[in-house]
Parts: sequence; C-alpha cells; structure tokens
Amino acid sequence: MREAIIRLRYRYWPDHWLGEILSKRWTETAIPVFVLLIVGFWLSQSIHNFLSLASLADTARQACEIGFISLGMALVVIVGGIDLSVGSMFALTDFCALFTLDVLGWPVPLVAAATVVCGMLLGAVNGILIGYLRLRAFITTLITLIIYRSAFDLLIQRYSNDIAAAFPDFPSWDFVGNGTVLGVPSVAILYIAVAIFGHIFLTRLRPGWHVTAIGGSRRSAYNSGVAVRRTIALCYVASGALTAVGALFFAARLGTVGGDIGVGLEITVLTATVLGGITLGGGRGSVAKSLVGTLIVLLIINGLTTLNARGGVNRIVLAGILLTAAIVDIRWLKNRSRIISKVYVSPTYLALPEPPATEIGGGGPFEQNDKLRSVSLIGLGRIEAPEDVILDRHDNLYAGSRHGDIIRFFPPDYERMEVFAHIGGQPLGMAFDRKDNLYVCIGGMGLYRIAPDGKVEKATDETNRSLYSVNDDSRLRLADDLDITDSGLVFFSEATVRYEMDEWPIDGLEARGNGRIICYDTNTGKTHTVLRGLKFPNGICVASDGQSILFAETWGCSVKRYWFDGPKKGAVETVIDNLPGYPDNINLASDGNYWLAVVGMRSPALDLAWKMPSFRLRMAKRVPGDEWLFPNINTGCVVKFNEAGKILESYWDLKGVNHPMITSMREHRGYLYLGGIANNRIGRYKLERANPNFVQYEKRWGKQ
Amino acid sequence: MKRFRITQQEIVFVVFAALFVFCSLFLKGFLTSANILALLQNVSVLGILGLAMAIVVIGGGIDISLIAALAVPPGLVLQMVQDGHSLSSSIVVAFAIAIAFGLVNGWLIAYAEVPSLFATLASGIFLAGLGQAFLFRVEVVQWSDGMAGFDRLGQASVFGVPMPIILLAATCLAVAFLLRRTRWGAYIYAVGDNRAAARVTGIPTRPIIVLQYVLAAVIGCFAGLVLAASVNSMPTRIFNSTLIYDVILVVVLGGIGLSGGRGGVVNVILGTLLIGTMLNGMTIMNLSYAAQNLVKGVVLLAAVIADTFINPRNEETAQQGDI
Amino acid sequence: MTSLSKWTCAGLMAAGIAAAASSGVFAAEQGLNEPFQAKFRADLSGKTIAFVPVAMGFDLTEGWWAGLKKELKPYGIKFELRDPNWNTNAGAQAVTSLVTEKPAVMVIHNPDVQTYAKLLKRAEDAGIYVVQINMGSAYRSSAFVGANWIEIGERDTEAVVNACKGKSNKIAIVQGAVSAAASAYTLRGVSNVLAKHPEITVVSSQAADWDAAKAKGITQTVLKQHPDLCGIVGFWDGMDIGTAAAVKEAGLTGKVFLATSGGGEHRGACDLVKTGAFDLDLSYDVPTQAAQMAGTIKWLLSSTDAKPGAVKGSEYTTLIPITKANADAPGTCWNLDELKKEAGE
Amino acid sequence: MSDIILSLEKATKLYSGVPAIEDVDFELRRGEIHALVGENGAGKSTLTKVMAGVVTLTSGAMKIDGAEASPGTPLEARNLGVAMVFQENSLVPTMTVAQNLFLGQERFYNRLRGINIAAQQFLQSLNFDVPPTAIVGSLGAAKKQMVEIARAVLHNAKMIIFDEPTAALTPEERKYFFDLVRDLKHRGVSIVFISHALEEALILADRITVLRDGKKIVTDDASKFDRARIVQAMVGRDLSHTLYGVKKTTVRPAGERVLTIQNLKMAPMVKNNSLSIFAGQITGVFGLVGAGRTETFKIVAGIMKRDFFYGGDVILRDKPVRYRVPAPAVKAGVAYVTEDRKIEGFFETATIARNIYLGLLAKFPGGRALLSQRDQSASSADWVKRLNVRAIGDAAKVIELSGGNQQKVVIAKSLVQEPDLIIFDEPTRGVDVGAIVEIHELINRLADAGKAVVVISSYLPEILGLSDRILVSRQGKVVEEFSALEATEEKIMYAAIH
Repeated sequence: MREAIIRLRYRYWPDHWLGEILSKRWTETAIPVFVLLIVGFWLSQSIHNFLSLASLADTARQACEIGFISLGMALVVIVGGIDLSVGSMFALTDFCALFTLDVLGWPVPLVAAATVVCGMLLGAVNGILIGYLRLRAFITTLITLIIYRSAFDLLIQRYSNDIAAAFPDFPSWDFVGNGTVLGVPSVAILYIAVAIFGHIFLTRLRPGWHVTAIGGSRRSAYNSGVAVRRTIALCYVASGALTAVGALFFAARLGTVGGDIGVGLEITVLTATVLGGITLGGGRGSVAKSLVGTLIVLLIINGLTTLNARGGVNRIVLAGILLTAAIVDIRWLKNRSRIISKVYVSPTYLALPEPPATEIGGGGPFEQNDKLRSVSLIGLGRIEAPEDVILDRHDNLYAGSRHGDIIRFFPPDYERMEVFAHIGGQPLGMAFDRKDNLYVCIGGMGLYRIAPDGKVEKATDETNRSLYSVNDDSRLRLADDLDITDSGLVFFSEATVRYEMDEWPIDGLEARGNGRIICYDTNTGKTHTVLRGLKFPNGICVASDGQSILFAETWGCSVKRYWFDGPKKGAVETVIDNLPGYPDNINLASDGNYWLAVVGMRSPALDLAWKMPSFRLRMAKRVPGDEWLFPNINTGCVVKFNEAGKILESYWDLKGVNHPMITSMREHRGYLYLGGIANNRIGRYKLERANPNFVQYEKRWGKQ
Repeated sequence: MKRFRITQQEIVFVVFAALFVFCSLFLKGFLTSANILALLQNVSVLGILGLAMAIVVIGGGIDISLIAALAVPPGLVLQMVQDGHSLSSSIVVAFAIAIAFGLVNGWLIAYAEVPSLFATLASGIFLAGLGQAFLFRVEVVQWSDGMAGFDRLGQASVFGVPMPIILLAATCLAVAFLLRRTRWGAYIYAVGDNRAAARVTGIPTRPIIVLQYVLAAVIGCFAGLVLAASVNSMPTRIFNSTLIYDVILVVVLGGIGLSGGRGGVVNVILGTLLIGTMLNGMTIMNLSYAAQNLVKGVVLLAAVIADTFINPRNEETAQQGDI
Repeated sequence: MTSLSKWTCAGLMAAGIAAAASSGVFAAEQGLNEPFQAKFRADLSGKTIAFVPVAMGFDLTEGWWAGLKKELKPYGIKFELRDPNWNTNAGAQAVTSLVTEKPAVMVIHNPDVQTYAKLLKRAEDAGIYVVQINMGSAYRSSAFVGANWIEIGERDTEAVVNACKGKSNKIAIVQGAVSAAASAYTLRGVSNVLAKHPEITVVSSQAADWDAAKAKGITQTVLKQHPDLCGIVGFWDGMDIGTAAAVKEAGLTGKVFLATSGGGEHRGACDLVKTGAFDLDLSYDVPTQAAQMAGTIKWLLSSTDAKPGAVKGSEYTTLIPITKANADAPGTCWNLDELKKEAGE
Repeated sequence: MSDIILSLEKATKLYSGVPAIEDVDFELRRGEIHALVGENGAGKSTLTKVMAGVVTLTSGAMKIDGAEASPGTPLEARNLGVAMVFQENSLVPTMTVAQNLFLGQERFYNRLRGINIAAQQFLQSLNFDVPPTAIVGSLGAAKKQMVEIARAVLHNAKMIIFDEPTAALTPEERKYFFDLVRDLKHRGVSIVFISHALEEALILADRITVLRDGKKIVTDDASKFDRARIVQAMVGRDLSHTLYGVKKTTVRPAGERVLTIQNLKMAPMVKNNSLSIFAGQITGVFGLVGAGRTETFKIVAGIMKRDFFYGGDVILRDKPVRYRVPAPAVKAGVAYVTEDRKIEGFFETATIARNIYLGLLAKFPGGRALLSQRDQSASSADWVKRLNVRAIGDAAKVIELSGGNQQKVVIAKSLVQEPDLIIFDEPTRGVDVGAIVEIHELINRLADAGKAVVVISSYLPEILGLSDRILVSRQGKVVEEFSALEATEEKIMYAAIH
C-alpha cells in the first residue's frame, strides 16, 4: 500500500521540474515578480475598480512613460554605469516638445523628432564625458543633473507663460497623449514594441552582447575587440533618447512645463531598476526586470495614493517593501546556485523484480563461467576507452578513444594501428551505412559521419525541442549508440537529457526515464525524437525483420523493441524484462540471434535504494558525490538472446583480469570483438560454432 | 613618475584659489571679514553633512539617507518641545532615534548585504515617511517657547565668529581625530580600502560598517539641530530637496573617491570652501538661483574633466563596476 | 470680526435656536414645510468629494481638508484624499484616476498652472465639478477659491515701501520657486508697486525655492553687503522664518521691515509677528477659504442649472493683514489642532 | 612568404617613464612553439601585450608577415591574425560560455540555441567538458581557462599567445592542451606561451626566450636548454641549489596536535574532509585547483562558513570551534596568508607600516583606542627588516611594490599577530625567484620555532622541498598522507588524480 502511494507519487509528480525550473536564468527575477504579483493582488482586492480597463489604461500610460526611462536606465546600468540625470533630461525634453509645438508651432511629427534628437544630444553629453573622456558615471551625471535642471529652470522662467497660454488642439497630438488602439493606450503599444526589441537587442543582437560584455567585464570586452568607449557613449545617448520618448508622451498627456517636472524621477527609476534585479555595477539585467521593477514602484505609489494614504504612510510602505524585497532577493541570488545543486538531482521510484540467478551451480542461462578468460588482447595500453568496436568489410577494426579519436587497427594481427579520424568528444556507438560511411555517436557532440577516406562530417547535433520539457532538450548531450536501417534511417539513443557527458552516473542515481531515441534521416538530413522517457537507453540494433529496432534500457535492465515500420509501426514491446545486470550495446550474431553486453551486475543494495527515492534524495544532499551509491559497472558478461528474448548463452570472465569490462561486442568472421569503456585494450574471443565468414554489414547489404 | 601627478584634491584647491582671487578682485564686498564669515556660515551645515558623508564614503559606502537623519530627529525635538516635553529629554530621544536609524542602516548594509546606495535610499524614504506620517503635525515644525536659548546653537557668535562655523570646525576636528588618531578610524580606512583583506586580517568589518552609518546618522542629526536653531524651525520638507546631491558633490569633489579608503577631512573642507565661494560670489552678483546652479554645475564639470585629463584612466587601470 | 469667533458665535446661536425650537415652538404645533431643504439634503448626501492637494502635512492643506470636512460631513458627504506628496506626476495620476472614478466634486490644489489643466477639463467634461483652491490652473473651472497673489505682492510691497520712507530705500525680494504660479503672480504685484516708486532700489531678488535655509543664506549675504537695507518682501511665511532668522542674527530686527504672507495659522503667523520676526504677514485665512469652498460646493451640488463646465466663477479671499497691533487679538489667527478637532479628525 | 611571422626590433615600452621592456628583439617563426620565460616583472606580459595590441610600443618596430604593424587594439591585432589568452581571466563573468566563446566574432543576430550547440560542438571537439549554457562566473578556474583557450583557437589566428595557460588545469586537461598546441602547430599556427613551470617550456617549446628586467637575455632552441640554464638566465645567478632544495633527508617530528578537522563539509567544494595538523612541523597540502584545499582552511580561519547542517567539526587544541568571521580566529592564534593578495591580501592605498600595524591592532587591540605612531613604526621597522621588504621609502604604498615584496607585507601582517597556526596558501605564487627563497626560509624558521605551519600549494617541488608531512587533497577531501621521506612526485600526483 505504502509502496503503491510512493510509486504513484513519483510517477505523476514531476520532481525534476523544480531543479530544471530553478536552473532557468529567468528565475533570477523570481522574487521581484513574486512581489509584483502580491502587490497586484493586494491592490485588486482593496481598490474596487483597480482591474477595470479604464483604470488599467491610466496606470499603463504613466507606467509606460516611466518604463521608457527605466529601459534607458537599465541599459546604462547594464553597461556598468548609472544615469542620475534622467529626471532633468525628462524635464528638458518635455520642455523641448512643448516649446516646439506651442511656441514655434511645428507639426507634431517634427516635434516628436526634435524631442528625441534633443534627448539624444543631452544623453550624448553624458556619453562623451563618460564613454570617451572616461569620467566617472556617478559624479558626471550628478553634475549634468544639476546643469540640466538649472537650464530647464532658466528656460521656463522665460517661456512658461507662452507655453501655458497655448492650448494646442491637434488630433495627432491628442492621440499621442490620450489615444488608444483597441483599448490599449498609444504609449503602451510603443512601449511593448520597444521592450520586445530591447529584449532581442540585449540577448541576441551584437550591440546588445557588447553592452552586456562591457558591463560584465570592461577589460574582457576590450580584449575581445569590443569598441568599449563608443558602446558606452551610445548607451547614454540611448538613455537620453528613451527619456525623451517618455517625456514626449508625458508632454502630450499633460502639456505642462511645471517647475518640479522630473524632480526626483531618477530616484524612482533607480529604485525600479534595482528592485527589478538589475545589479548596479553592470553586466546583469534584462528588459523584463526593468518592467517588473517599474510596475512594482508605480503600483505601490499610485495604489496607496488611491487608498487615501497620506504621503508619509505611502513612503513607509514603499520603503518597507523595497527593503524587504531587496533583502530577500539578495539571499535568493546568493543561495540560488546552492539550492539548485541541492534540488537538481531528483531520484524517483524504480522497482525491479528479483534478478535471475547468476551463481555458479545455480543453473539458468546466466550461470557464471570463465569462457572469456582466454580472450586475446588488441592494442593493450595503446588505446583508451574503446566503448564500441566495429569491423569493416576489409576486416579493419575501429574503436573510439577517450581523446576523441577513431583508431583503426589493421588485420590480420591488429598490431598496427593509426588514428583514422579525429573528432573530439567521446566516441561511443558506431555503425556503417550502405556506402561504408562510418556513423559515430559522440558523447557531448552528437552524430558524426566519417567517410571511408577519413573525412569527418557532422550529421546532426540538434533535434526538435519537446513541448513539455523545461530544459531545452534540443541539444544532444549524450548520444550513445546507433544503428542504420535499410532505408537510411539512423536510430540513435541519447542516454540522458538532464546531465552532461561527464555527469552520466548521476542519472543512474535518479533512475528516471531521462533518455530518448532519436531518428536521423540520411535522405533528408532531418532529425526528430521518436521515443522519450527511457531509462538510459543504450544499445540499438536493427532487428532481423528490418521493421523494428531493439534497444537496451540500462537502468531498466531490459531490452525492448520498437517498430518504426510495418503493421505494428509505433509500438513498443518488451523483449527481455529482467536482466541480472545493466545492458549496454546490442549487435547481430551470425546465427540470426543477438549479442548483448551486460556492463555491470545489479546489486541488492542499489535495487533496494531504487525503491526508496527519499533515501537517495537524502544521500544526494548529505553525502559527497563520489560516495553515492552508483550502479556497479565493472564486471559483466556477454549474452546471446533470440528474437523472443530468450537467453541462449552467456560468456563471463570471472576474475576480470584479461578483459575487465564489457560495453560492446561485435561478431566478425568467427570471432567476438569486445570493447569496454574503462579498458585500455580490445578483446578478441574465438567463437565456437560460429559462421567464420560472417561480416555484419556484408550480410546486411551484400558485398560490394 | 609620481611627482608629475596632481591629485584631484590639488586641482580643486587650484580652482578654489583661482575663484577666491577672482571674487576678491572683481566683486565689491567679497573680501571683507563679514562676508567671509557669511560665506562660511552659509555652508557650515553642508560642511557638517559632508563630514558625515565622508566617513561613510571612506568606509566604502554611500549614505543617501543623511537628509532624513538631518530632518526627522531634530524635527522631533521641536515637535516634542512644542507638545510640552522638556528640551533635554527631547534631544535624548532624537539622538536615540538617530542611533537606531544608523544601526538599521548598518545592519542592512553589513549583515543583510544590501548595496549601500539602495539600502540608504530606501531607509531614508522610510524615516522621512515615518516623520511625516506619525511624528509631525505639519511639515515645517515651528520654534516654541520651550526651545528658548537653544537657538544660540545656530545664531550666537563667539568673538564675532558665528556659532555654526565654530561647530563645523569642532566637527572637523572630532572627525579628523576619529579618522586619523583612533583605532576605529584606521579600521574604517582599512574596510574602505579592501573589505575582504580587512576581514581576513581579523578586523571586525561588519561592526565597523555599522559604526560608520551610526556616526553618519548622529552627525546628520547634529547638523539638523544646527540648521533648526539657525532658522528657528525645522522645515522637514528639506528631504524632498536636492541637498543630498550637494553633499555628495562636496565629498567627491574634494577628492574622496567613491571607491573608498581614500581622502580625509581636508578634502571635505576643500570641497565645502569651493562650493561656498561659488555660491557666495554668485549671490553677490545677484545671479538667479537657477543661473547659480548652472554656473556651479559647469565649474564642477570643468574640475572633474581637468582631473581626468591630468590623471587619465585607461582600460588597464579601470576598475570593475567603477561608477 | 475674525472668522473663528464668527463661527463660534454662529454655532452658539444655531445651537440656541435649535434648543429653543425643539423645546418650544415645534413641540406645540406643526410648522410650515420648507420645500427645498429636503432636496438639498438629498442632493448632497452620499456624494463624494475628492481632494488633491500638492501635499498634505502643512498648515494650508491640512486646514482646508479639516475645514471642508467640518462643513460638509454632517450632510453625509464622503471624502476622498489623494496625497501626491509633492510629486507632480503622482498628482496627475491621482487626478486621472479620479476622472474615471467620478466623484461629484474635485477640490484641486494645483502645483502649477499647467499640469492639471487638461485633466481638469476632462473632469468637467465627464461631469465632475472642479473647485480649485489658492493655486489656479490655466483651465477655468466651476470655481476658483483663493488668494489674489498680485494683491498680496502689491500690499506687501506697499508696506515695505512705506516703512522705507526716510531710510535707505534699499529693499530685497525673497521669491519662492520661480516656476510656481504663486511666486510669479506675487512678483508681478511687487513690480506693479515698484514701478510707481522709482526711488526704491532692489538690491537682491532671488528665489529661495520655498526653503527656509536657503532664504536664510541669501538674506545673510544680502545683509552683510547692505547693512542699511530697509525692507524685505518675502513670498511665504513658512520660508521667511529663515529670512527672519538672518535678520535677527544680524541684529537688525525692527530695523529691516519684513513683509510676507501665509495661511494665518497661529504658530506660523501670529506668534512670529508677536516676536517681531515678521512685521507684516498677510493671511488668506485658511478656515474662511475652506468655508467658502464648502459653500460653493453646496451651491453647485444643489443647483439645478449649474452643470459642470457650464458655470465658471472666482472667489478671491479677503486678506487679513497681521501686524503687532492685532496679532494678539483672538480670531486673527486660527489653530490647526482645534480645527482638526472640530472636523472630528 | 617569409619564415618569420612576427618580429620585434628594439621594442621598448615605457610605463610612466619606467621601461617595462627595453630594446627587445624578438622573432617568431611560422609554425613554432616559442616559450617566454622570466621572473615576475621581467616584461613577458608586456611583450605579449604589445603583440596582441593591448598596449602600443613607445619605440621600436613590430612587423607582422614582413609588414610594419602596430595594432592599437586587440581587435586590430586579431584582424592581423594574432589572438591572445590572457593571464588575468578575460572572460565576461555574467555571460554564458557560448556567448563568451563567440564574443568578438558574433553575428549581428545570434540564435541562442544555435550558438549553444555550436559552442558545445567546438568545446567537445577539444575535449573540454564545459556546458555551453553555464554562466562563466559560476565556473571553476579550470573550466574558465578551457573556455579561454577554446576562444583563442576558435579565432583561427595565425599566431596565438598563451599567458600561463596551464596554471589551473589538471594534468589530464594539461595533456589535452599540449595535444591541442601541437595540433595547432601542425596546422601552421605559431604559438607563444608564457609559463612558470619551466618543465613545460622544456617539453613543449621549440625555442625558448628568456627575459630579465625588461631585456632579452637569450633565445635558443629548447634542446639546448636545461632547467639550470634557464634559471640562471632568468635570475642572473645560479640558484638551482637553493631553490626547491634537494629532497629532504630528515623531517621534524610532530608536536602537539593543534588542529583537527572532522567530516568538514561545504557544498560543493569541501566534502567530508578530515585531517590533523601538528605543531613544530610544516604540513604541505597538495592538490589540484578545485580540490577544496583552500576552502577547507578558509573555514578553519573563519573566512568561509561550513554547511549549516551536518557541516562537520573543527577542533582547535581540543576545543571545538566554529568561526563565522575571521576576527575570533585571529584572536585564537590562527593566521591565514591568502593566495590572492590583490583581492584579500593587503590595503593598497595604505603604507607598509600601516598594513602591518593594522594586523597588530586586529589581534591586540587591548583597550587601546588611540593609534600609536611609535608602535606602528616599531612593528613595521622590525618586520620590514626581518622579512627584508624592499621599498623605495617608508611612505611607499603597497600597491607600488613588486609582487614578492607585496607578499612579504601580507605575511608580515599575519606574523605580527604572533599566530600558533599559520596557513600559507600558495605562498610563492607570482613571487620572483629571489623572494621565493627568502619566503621558504622564513617558513622553515617558523616551524623550527614550534609553530604549526600549513603550506597549501599546487606546485609539487615546493611541497616536496618544504613539507615534513604531506597531505594530498582530491575532490574536496584529503585522500592520502605521506611523510616527506617516503613521498615522491609520482606518488603524490597519483594520489591527487586517481
């Protein structure tokens, strides 16, 4: 009963999402967003028409005006500076708009252009001083704040009466100030457009990268060839321009050049920027953060005002929320990576039946023996980590190595060897196609093709992103083994989508179906995922019927069959359900049966632990990683099974002296060639009763 | 190589001297002892605030909440006396509030690790709001009879020297003594110079940071009392003004780098004198307030630009997050 | 008669009449039914008045708010307060959101002549009466209640000019914030008078931004250079505390004539005139302004034809000059605490 | 096409009038691996920065492919085919690995998934296991170095300059790096590399140039050099017998047990670490970068905090302690001499005397509120003499000193606190050879005086030359202990890796 509950809980509750969601970069903004939601909820409860369209539109107008300025400030802060002069620039550009409209009588488009240019010029002063003359941003913009403000004061002394006297009546001007499109204020539409562009700009466009790089490390950016000074200067120009856009809408809405326009605006904007999570000092920040920060600050100020709160109360509440949010946010950012490392590993429930007996004298197909004692060794000490071995029509033997090479041994004695091709990564599974191209699964890289002349080509490194996956699973992390169908489809397994190449054992601790089988079509060059949720899918072999593949699920201790064609297309069926160890590669035998490598034997301790997810969770949290309970992968065997999944025979090397580990095997002209990922040798075992002329790919596709 | 360098401090001194000579030569009534005293008196509160800011900036932070500390506790003194409490108990309460405020600031920055700019920005708003909402009935807290005699703090003079100047000088001496002669002063410099190194050396960095903000709040409160005494009221609306920017200018212009660990009381005095001379000269010239600001800004900008040209910074020496 | 005593008398009389009436006449027989009062009550009850000051927390706005409540609360009127706390943008936002919330009346204290102008027009178009107090905007709404700044400037300056007769004829002007309407209009009043008095020289005319400390600094410098100054025109008593402190510090109290203006709250006005800090403080008597607003609102709400936007009128406040002569007299100044108490706050 | 890809003639670079390199002639052949060796401040970095366009020559000429060239920015240099891997990490810590890799040659619009996959392909093809989506700031030193190297290779430069490329790499990764460099060489790319590990220069380089005090001393084929000749050229005198002296034949016996660590944990760096430290001897702690050595001892000194739950114990002289800040640890007689003196070593704008005096004050405030000028000058004069700190004057700021003298000031600042347990973390990193000898002598004297001394180092000769007892750390815990008598380089290295 209890076990059933545990099973159901782990089957349906996606524990692993927590760690994956937290690993997303946008969760850095989680706290500000959370605060925004709380504030929004609280206001919608206390102000009865808070969520009405009219009220939201009113809020949006002001929020977007400030939002433009916040965007500019965000840009400047991300580039590693600060712009205190925004308030004064706001006032001056507001004046510029109204002066050109009311006093000079310019048409509205020209007014808009003039205002933005005015903002850019004001920003350019900052930009030149800070970017090119290398003045300190804080002190410089503090001084320009004073200068611009006094210039504004002098100007309105002279012109405020002229502006006050005019009541401009242009429909286009009113549209800028109060117009809506489908109920959305004009300013919001422009803001959304600018924000979307800003997001793309910062994350994907070259100048945006440069901005982030300069903020993150000025010297690194310079060394990378970024035009540091120009970029910084342009950021201040952009800040000026964005401020001018905000001021233009403000001018159109209210038409005022009152003396305290923009006073203290820099504080509001800076508060919004920091609250949104954009770090002073540079390098970190996004458009979304800027928006969230702006909304929080404005909602609090306006909401409390609407709730009849006096100015003082308003300030207390605002400051209280700001400080609380800042403290929580700092804790969060500080501990986020630690939390992720604690929660990313999320073991799940896996119950395996009692394994079949393997003891000597226990009988059964798995009974241990010492047949592999007599293997002869190839390339001892000269090769590292040959996970898979393969032989071509000319009896050449190929094996991958840890250094990313494909090594070729020459017959007849396989003493002579050469680096056939260098790819990098970790070559795992291999298979030949009809034209003798060697396809290789490279852990960490994907699927590669090596032409007979040794030329390396990438076949695929990307598949379609699945809809419900939190992690972006389009990147191939651990392509493992493959086989090729007659019609040119390459089926290959990816062992796990949650861990990188060098962390694969952790996947064994989780024992979740994190793996998948992917199909690469050599005819179209397209790649798509065919099966998901497999427990470390490993070996793949096209079955004799040519319509299905057999694949091994390592942590599932099972072999399954998947029909990619024919009447049962799409179906999956279990072939062997309870192996005594962890299956690895599968290959054809000369008699029409299949070879299966068993990489390691199950242990009662891990079998038990797999039924106790919370135990493994505690272990992952408290015990250092190298002392975790991992699947045992050092002794194993080779078994032969038939189409129905019946085990026919098994080959063991009990002492493990000669050939300690087996991850793969190939039958070729009466010999069985053995590979092992932890080995420094290749084994060669003389099979009795085997077809001495069996060449796997000749049998499949005929002689050439 | 060293001796060709002129520090920002020296540039500011040169600018100040030039301005002073200029004003003396061309402005009638500038170079009179009465006017010089007026000049000093006008900037004495700014100077005291500058000293408070200097302590924090030398310690590697910044205190935007200084104006709140200037306005609220002294305002409370006036309000409490108005409501019939005794002057002495009111002053005790005010300083207690200032100390508590400094402790909160320090805690936020040293222990909760909120960046000082943001922490003091918010805490300043909080204190101002607290005063506005609960402590004062109106924003300008008026003098009342119970305060009799206290106005000497702002309006009396000793041997012809107005009291605020004497208080500024006294604060200068006290702060200079603290920074130069005491252990805690040495610690403040150490923390501002390299907080990580100070920590590893075994200096109690967090308490020292708290100490800075407490000192700043207390000095700010003191400046507020001087201000209130000299204008016979506490206009708490001063919080909304841009006074804090002037304070930062005095400190930074004087040559105390925002990166911390550098500078001292001399720099504050220099910065204060420069600002004071400029404002006084322009007041004599009867320039409007806006025009005064404009000129002030341009002169400051010139000083900063001159500094950059004389001490150029390049990509090699640029610091990270150097704002 | 000063306003405070006036109200007290009125209150007492009303109470007396009511007491007499209830115990006497009406108990005896049924009287004549007054035909309009029921409608008047119905027109007022349940209506909302929204007040948008520049900021709460100083004598003027607190006084208006308390005065309005005191007058109108008994009629079942509801009150909304939007305190932008010196932030023009927040104020504009408050007015904007009020337009959608549709209170019956908005009482607006403009930060300058323009910011709210468009919004106020929108409000009246949407059927909301707008009453502007003390600081007008470029838009003329149903009613403006407030001081005549030009008159204030003129009367203050005249007083200073008079005081200067036979003296140095040097005066100084301490302005508020240059962009504020109150300051600009007052300055116009000052120049109107000065135009008639060419013998007067203005040695300094600077803006202190409504800031006492700045006013003190400016005045100090001016006094150091012109110790023979005979008068100062100040623009607001809250700021001129600083001006007065400078004068006192220079030991010129009584020698330099300081004229200013303000809301007439006793601590900020009468007390300071008594101590000699100010020689003249023109008071626009906030409770009276509040009462006038309340009267206007009653009329607007109960009238049948005065639709929002259809009528436009002004009520300029009658100024009370506070000098040593009347500073002690009861009713010259008013007391904020008492007014608040009467308003039930 | 000539055989010389880059040449410098009479290259001189003055910093504020002081020559960093002076009249250096240098030639780089096509497809050669050229090692630059020299002490700190010998001008290696300046020389390479000139080539990479980071600084421009004051006088002299540089030719690239026979044509006069003076790149003013790294970008110009790269357009000329010169790429550089900087010593001070030049990655942007806030960007992802993939972004860093392509920074500088990104397209105008970059598809994030596309660059992630391309970056992974490229990194894996060099056998560098670095996830492309990771933020660089969160990576360890070794992985950062890999990204840095990968970036230089990605640029397809004609010549690549590596400044201390292998410092943070494990031997495994170092092997990959050597293969990579040889592979580049075969492709005709010229390599300049700076290394402190002279063995690397001898193994890898075709030619070696030795610099001293900004001047070129000698350039010759690597086969004509041996260790002694390089050191002699570097230092100008024969130091081979004093530097990293011959294998120890006697060891100091263990005194009282001063420090015991049991099951110490700090995720993710320290994992159930246990060890003991004894008085009167030097305990060397060897391990690769990232083996958790520094973190373990920083926890002891209160600089870092152990895990809150199940964090293990630190026992100082039979008393369990748990310092949350360093101050109480200092008071208890624990001193930690940092490996990164610029970040947490000294006060850069303060004088030497003030630096040392601050150390004294922090340990012995003893109710003294006022500073004593006399104490300050006395303590500093004493230690400046004992450690032989060379400075221009008393008022010299520490930032203006050479690396070795800076290190001595940092040591003096700790020793003035009279600690019983002294932890030296990489005591000779970035220190010139002469000063190394002095610092080693000092460490030996401390142990002779009965102090418990810990020396953390990733340089085997230093560990072997100094230690009486050697602990080997791997993946967050001590895995092996040797007596200095039985230890060999092979044994230690084996323990550190396997």
